[in-house]
Amino acid sequence: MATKQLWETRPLEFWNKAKELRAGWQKSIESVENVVGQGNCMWASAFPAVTVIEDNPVGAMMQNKNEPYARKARLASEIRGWGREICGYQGNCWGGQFLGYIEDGTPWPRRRMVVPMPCVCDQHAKRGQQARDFENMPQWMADMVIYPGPFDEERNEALLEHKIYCSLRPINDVERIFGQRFSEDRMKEIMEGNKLVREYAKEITYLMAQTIPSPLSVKDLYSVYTIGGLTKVDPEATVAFWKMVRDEVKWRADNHIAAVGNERFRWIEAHPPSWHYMKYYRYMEEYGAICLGSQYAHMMGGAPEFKPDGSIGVRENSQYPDGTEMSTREDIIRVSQGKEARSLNAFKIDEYIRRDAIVEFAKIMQADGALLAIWRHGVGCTLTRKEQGMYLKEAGVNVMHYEGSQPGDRTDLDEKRLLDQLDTWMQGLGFRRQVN
Amino acid sequence: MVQKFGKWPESCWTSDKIDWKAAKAITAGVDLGTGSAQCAIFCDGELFGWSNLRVGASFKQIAEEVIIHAVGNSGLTADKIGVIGATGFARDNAAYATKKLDEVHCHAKGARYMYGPSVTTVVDLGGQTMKAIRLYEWDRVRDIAINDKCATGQGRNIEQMCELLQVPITEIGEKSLDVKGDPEPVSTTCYNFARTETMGQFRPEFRAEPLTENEVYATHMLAVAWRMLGAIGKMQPLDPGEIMVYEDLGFTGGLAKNPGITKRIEKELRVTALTSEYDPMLAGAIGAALLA
Amino acid sequence: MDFKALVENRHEYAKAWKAKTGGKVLGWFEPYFPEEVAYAAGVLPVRVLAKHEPDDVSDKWIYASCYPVRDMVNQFLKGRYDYMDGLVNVEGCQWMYNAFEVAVNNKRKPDLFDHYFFLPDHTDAPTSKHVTRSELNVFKGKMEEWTGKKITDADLDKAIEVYNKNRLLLKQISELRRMEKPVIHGAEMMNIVLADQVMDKAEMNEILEKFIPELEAREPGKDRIRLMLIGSETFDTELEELVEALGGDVVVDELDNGTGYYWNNIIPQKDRLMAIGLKYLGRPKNPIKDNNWRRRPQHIFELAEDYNVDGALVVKQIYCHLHGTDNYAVWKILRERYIPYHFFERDMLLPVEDTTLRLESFMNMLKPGINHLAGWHKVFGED
Amino acid sequence: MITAGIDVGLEYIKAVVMKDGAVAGKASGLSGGVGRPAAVQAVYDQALAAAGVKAGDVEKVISTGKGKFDVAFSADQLSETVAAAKAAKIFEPKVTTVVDIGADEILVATIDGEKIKEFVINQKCTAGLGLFLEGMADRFDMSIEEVGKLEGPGSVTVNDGCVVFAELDALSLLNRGTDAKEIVKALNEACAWRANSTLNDIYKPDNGCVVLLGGMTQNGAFTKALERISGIKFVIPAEAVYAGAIGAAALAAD
Repeated sequence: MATKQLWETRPLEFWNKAKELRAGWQKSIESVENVVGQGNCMWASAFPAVTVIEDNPVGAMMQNKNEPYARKARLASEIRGWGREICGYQGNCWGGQFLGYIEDGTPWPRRRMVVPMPCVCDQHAKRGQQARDFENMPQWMADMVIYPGPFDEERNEALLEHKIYCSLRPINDVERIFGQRFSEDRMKEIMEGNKLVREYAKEITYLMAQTIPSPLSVKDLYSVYTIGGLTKVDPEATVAFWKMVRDEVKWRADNHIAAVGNERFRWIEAHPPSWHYMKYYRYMEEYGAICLGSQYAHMMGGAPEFKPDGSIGVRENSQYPDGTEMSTREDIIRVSQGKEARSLNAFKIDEYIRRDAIVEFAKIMQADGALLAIWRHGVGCTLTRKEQGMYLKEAGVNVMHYEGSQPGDRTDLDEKRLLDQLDTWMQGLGFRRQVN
Repeated sequence: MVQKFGKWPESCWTSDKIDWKAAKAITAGVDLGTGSAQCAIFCDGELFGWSNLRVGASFKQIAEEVIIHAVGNSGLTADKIGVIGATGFARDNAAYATKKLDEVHCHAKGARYMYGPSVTTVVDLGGQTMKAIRLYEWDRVRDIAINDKCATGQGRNIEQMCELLQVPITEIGEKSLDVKGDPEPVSTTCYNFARTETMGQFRPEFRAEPLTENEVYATHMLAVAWRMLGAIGKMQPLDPGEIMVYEDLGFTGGLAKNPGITKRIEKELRVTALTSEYDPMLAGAIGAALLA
Repeated sequence: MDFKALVENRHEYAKAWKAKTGGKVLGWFEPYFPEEVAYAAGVLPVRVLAKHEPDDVSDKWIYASCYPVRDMVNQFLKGRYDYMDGLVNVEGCQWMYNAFEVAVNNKRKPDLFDHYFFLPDHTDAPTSKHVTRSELNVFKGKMEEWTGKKITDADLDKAIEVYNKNRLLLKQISELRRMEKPVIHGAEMMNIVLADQVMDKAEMNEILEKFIPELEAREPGKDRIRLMLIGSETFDTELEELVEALGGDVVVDELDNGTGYYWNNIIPQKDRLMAIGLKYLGRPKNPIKDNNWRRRPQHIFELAEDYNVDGALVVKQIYCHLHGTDNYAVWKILRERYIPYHFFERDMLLPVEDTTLRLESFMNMLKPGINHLAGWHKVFGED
Repeated sequence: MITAGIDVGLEYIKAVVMKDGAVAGKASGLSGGVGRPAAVQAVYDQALAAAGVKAGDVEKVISTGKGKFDVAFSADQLSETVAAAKAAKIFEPKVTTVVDIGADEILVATIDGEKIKEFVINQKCTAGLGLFLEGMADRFDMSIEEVGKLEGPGSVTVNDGCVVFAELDALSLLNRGTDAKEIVKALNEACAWRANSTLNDIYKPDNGCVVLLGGMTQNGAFTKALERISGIKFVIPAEAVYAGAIGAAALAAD
C-alpha cells in the first residue's frame, strides 16, 4: 500500500522566530542574578526580578541534549535519596543542582525558592523539595484541587479560598523575604495575554483537527509548545508569536499545505511524549502516519471542551470571570483562579476529561489510532492510561501501548523495541514503510 | 546451548610447602554463593589451600566438593579442621560448619586480608547480590549498601549475556573497553530489560549507525557499573559533613575479574583499585575462615 | 488472641458483620480517611488491604504501580471485595487513586457507592481546616443520602468516643514496646493495627481491653536489637517476623498504617466535624502531606529517641513515588542525628536469603557479636 | 514460485524455503551475537540445500523476527507478528487470534481479515520465557526436554511476575533442599501465569480459534498449564516453531 506524495508540503516559517525566542529565554536564565523560582506559578512572572524555571522542561531538555550528563545528574539524586524508579524530570533537574554545574561545566543557575504543585502528578507535590531539604530555601505548596464529577458549588467555596491563599501567601512572602515588588499591573497584562494566547492555541487545535491533510503535526507544535510558558515574562512577544503561528497554520490549511505529504493514518497520543526520543514521529511519517498530538499538547488553549457540533471550546469555569473588579491584589488573584477551584487542567484526574474527553478528542481529531505511552517511572503520566486505551478501543480507535521510563528519563525506553512495535502496528494494518 | 560462554573456569590450589599435620590450628572458610562456591583453608594463619567451583544442581554436594578440592591430595579431611566458618547464600548446606557468618563481614575481612589493612571501601560483585561496604581503621563495618531489589542478579546477568552474545566471559570486559567513548548503557533498571534490549542492538537505529561489537558489550558493562555506583554512593560517611573518598578501594567477587566493570567504576570514582595476588572471588571464604 | 487470623479472615468477618447487622460495608484506601463519619452513619469502614496472590488480570487495567495497588486491582477484578457496598478514597497516593478508579469503573457492581474526599495536600494553611470541614460536611451528606439515616451530633459523639478509645488502647500497647525487653514484638503489633483497620472498632476495643492485661503479665523477652521501621505501607508482617527470627525487634514503626494510624486523637469541640478534620490534618505527616514545614523528619527522630532504637530500616515499596521522593529528608536526619540506617526496596514477596543477608549484616554492624545468627534455624523451619 | 523466509529470533534462527505455497526445505540454528549475519547465512544455506534449490532460484527473501535487520540479503523486513499472523492463517484459515510465545516475549494479536485488529506484547517486567527456562534447566543440570515434561502445579511456587525474582525464589527453594523437579514445575507454572497475564491484556479476547506458535509450544508442561489457567483450547500446528519463517516466505510470495 505504498503511495506517492499526495499533498504539497512546505517548511514552516515561524520556525526561525521560535528558535530566536527560545534562545533568548535560554540566555535569560543563564545570566540570572535575581531570584529563580521553581514551579508552575503564573504570579511569579509579575515579579520583574523573578524568573521561573520549571523542572519538567529543564529535566526533559537535559535528557534530550546530553544523555551522560543527565544520567550523572540522576545518579546524584539517587544517592541522596531519590528513588531511581521515580520521575526523571526532577531526578535530572535537581541532580543538576546537586552537581552544581550544567552540561558545559558552567555553574548551575541555583534556584532560590520552590513552589511545588500536587495533584496533576504526585511527584509534582515533591517538586524541588529536595533542594529545600538540603539548602533551606523557602517552599510554598500551591495546592491543586480535584474531585470527580460535575461542578459542585458547595465544595467549590472553601476550595477556592484555599487556592487563593496558596497564591497570595507566596506573593507576600517573596516581597518580604527577597525584597521584591509584585506588580499588579503586570499581572493583569499577563492575564490578558494569556487569554489571547489561549484563543490562538484553540484555533490551531481546531485547524489541525478539522483539516485533512493536517497543516501541522504535533512534532512542529512541540517545537513552539513551551514558548507560551517560557516567555510569560514578556506577554506582548508571546501573543505576537502565537498570532504569527495561528496565521501561518490558517494559511496552510486554506491552501492544503500538508505537514506530512502522504498522510494516510491519523493518530493521537496521550500526554507528554518521550521528549528524549522524538524520532518516532518521523518514523511513523514514513508510514504516512501523522501525529496530531494529545490533550496535553493542546492544553495551551485551556481546559478543552468538545462541543457536540464538533467544535472545540474552553470549559467555561476555567475562564477568567469577566467584568469583575480588580483593584486589590486579592481581587486579581481571585480572578486569575477562575470560577472553579478544581484544576481543570488536571486532565489525568478529572473524570470527564480523562474518560470521555479522550474519546471525544480522538473523534474531533479524526484519529484512526492512538499510541499511548505507559511510563514505568511517572505516576501522573501513566495513571489510568490503560483504562483510557480501553475506552478508545471501545470507540473503535486502534490503540497501541509502548513502555518507557518517563519522558525525562530514557533508561527504560528500548528504542528498537518501540520501532519494532510501530512496525507491527502499521504493517498489521497493511501499511508499508516508504523510505525516501 | 552447547558451548559455555558465561562461566569462569574453575580452579583450586593446595600448598605443597605447608605440612598441615604440624599445624596447631587449622581453620577453614567456605563461601557458598548462588553461582559459585569457594573454600579457603588456613594453617596457623597461613593460606594452605583454596578452591573455586561452579555450583550445580545441588548445594549440598558442592558444599562437600569445595573442601575436597581445597585440600587436594594432602590427606586433610573436613573433620580434622577445627573451625569452619560458612557464609553465602547457601551456607546452610554446609553441615560441617562450626559457625555461620554473614557475607558482608566476611567480605570485609577477606578484603582486608587480600588488599591490606588500608582498605576502606569494599565492593563485592557477586552472582545475585552486589554489596558496597565501608570500613574504618579497625575491622568494624561502618555502613553497607546492597543493590536495589530490582537490580538483583547482576552477576548472573553477565553470564547470560555472554551466552546470548556468544562471547566468553573472560574476554567481554577487555573487549568492552576497546571503544572510542562509552555509548549509552542498556537499561540499568533490571537485567531482564537489558536482555530484551540486547536483541535490537545490532539493528541500525533509525537513521543512525548500528553499534559495533565492542560497543554492544560496553553498553552492558556500563549498565552494571552504573548500578553499582548507585550503591557505592549510598554509603554514608562517618560524619555527616565528611566528603567520601574512595581511595583504597577493593573489589571482591566474580565480577571483580571483569575490567569492563571495574575500570568504569574506577573512572567515575577517580581512583585506582587495589590489587592482590589472590583470586578476588575468594574474599568471602578467606574472611569466613579468619572470622571463624 | 491471634490477631494474624483476624487479618486473614477479614473478608469472612465483614460478610458476617453484614449478615448480622444488615448494615453496609464501606471500603477505604487512604490513611487519611475520616472513618468516624461513616461509623456514625452505622456503616462499617473496612480498609482495603493487599495480599499475595498470582496476578494475571490487572495488566489490562493498570500499569507498573507498586505491588499493593496492583494486588488490590487484582483482588477487585477477581471479586474478592464484592461484599463491599461502597468505596471511598481520600486525596493522597495516585496509584491508590488508580486502584480506586478501577474498582469503581470495572462495573462488577453497578450500584457501588463511591466518593472522593479532598483533604488538602497542603495541610498547614489556615484555609486547610475550612476545606476539610467543608469536605467532611459534603461526605456526611453523602453518607446520609446513601444510608437513609440522619447523622446527628449524638451519633458523631459516639463514633468519636469509640474511635478515640480505640486509638488510646493501641497507643497503650505501643507504649509497652518502649520497655527494655518488650513483651510485645513488631509483628504482633503490626497484626493488631492491621486487624484494627478491618474490624468494628467497638468489638476491637473489647478484644484489646482483654488483651492488655494478658500482655502486661507476659514474661519479658531476651535482649534484642531494637530497630525502627520507616517507609511505605506494608500489609503483612513478613519483614517483622524475619527481623525477630534473626534476633532483632521492630520496636516502633513510622508507617501510615502503623503508628500513624493511631498516633493522635480527636480533641472534642462543639463543631464535631471541625474536631474530626483537625485530627486528620494534625496526624503524623505522610510524605505527600509533608511540605512547607517538613514535620516528618522530626517526628521520625522523636520516635527513634522515645523508643531508644539502635538503628532504622528504611524500606520502600518499589514504585512508591511518595517515599521514593521523600527519602532525602529521612536519610538526612538519620545521618545528622547519628542513627544508623539501612535502606532497601521491597516488593510482593520478601526473598528470605536476600533480606536475611541485609538484616543480619546490618544488625551485626550495629552490635557486633551479639547476634551470632540467632534464630537461624527458625527461619528455615528446622529444629 | 520459490520464496524464502528467515526468522531471526532471540535465540534461534529459523529459515524456510517455499515452493508454490508449500514448504520445500527448512533449517534452524543458534542465533549468536556478533556472528549473527554469518549464522543466518549458514542456516539459510542449509534450508536451501534441504529444498534442493540454489540461492539464485529464490525470487524473494523476507526476514522477520527481532534480528530481521541482520539479514543483509532480504528484500523486506517485516514484523514478526505480521509473519506469525500470516502463518497462522495458512495453518488454520479460521484463525481469530494468534499467540506467539518465544524465548523472551509473548505476542498476542486478534485477526480481522487481512489486518491485525488488536495487538499486545508482554510488559517488559514480565519478559523471559524460553530463554529463562533454558537458563534454569542449565542451572539444574536438566535438559530442556525434561523441563517440558514436568507439569505443575507442584508443591511449591515461585514469583509469577518477574523472572529475576523467580530465579531468586528457585535458588532459595533449592537452598532449602526442595527437589529440583518440584522447582521446575513451579517455574513452568509461573511462566504460564505470566503468559496468561498478557492474554488477558487483550481488550476483546476472541477465543474462537486461537493458534499458538513459537518455541514455547515445544514445552508441553507449559502449554498445558496455560490452557488450564486461561481456559483456552489452543490449536498448535506441527510447524509452530517455524511459523515466523513460513509466514515471511508466504508474504514474499504475495
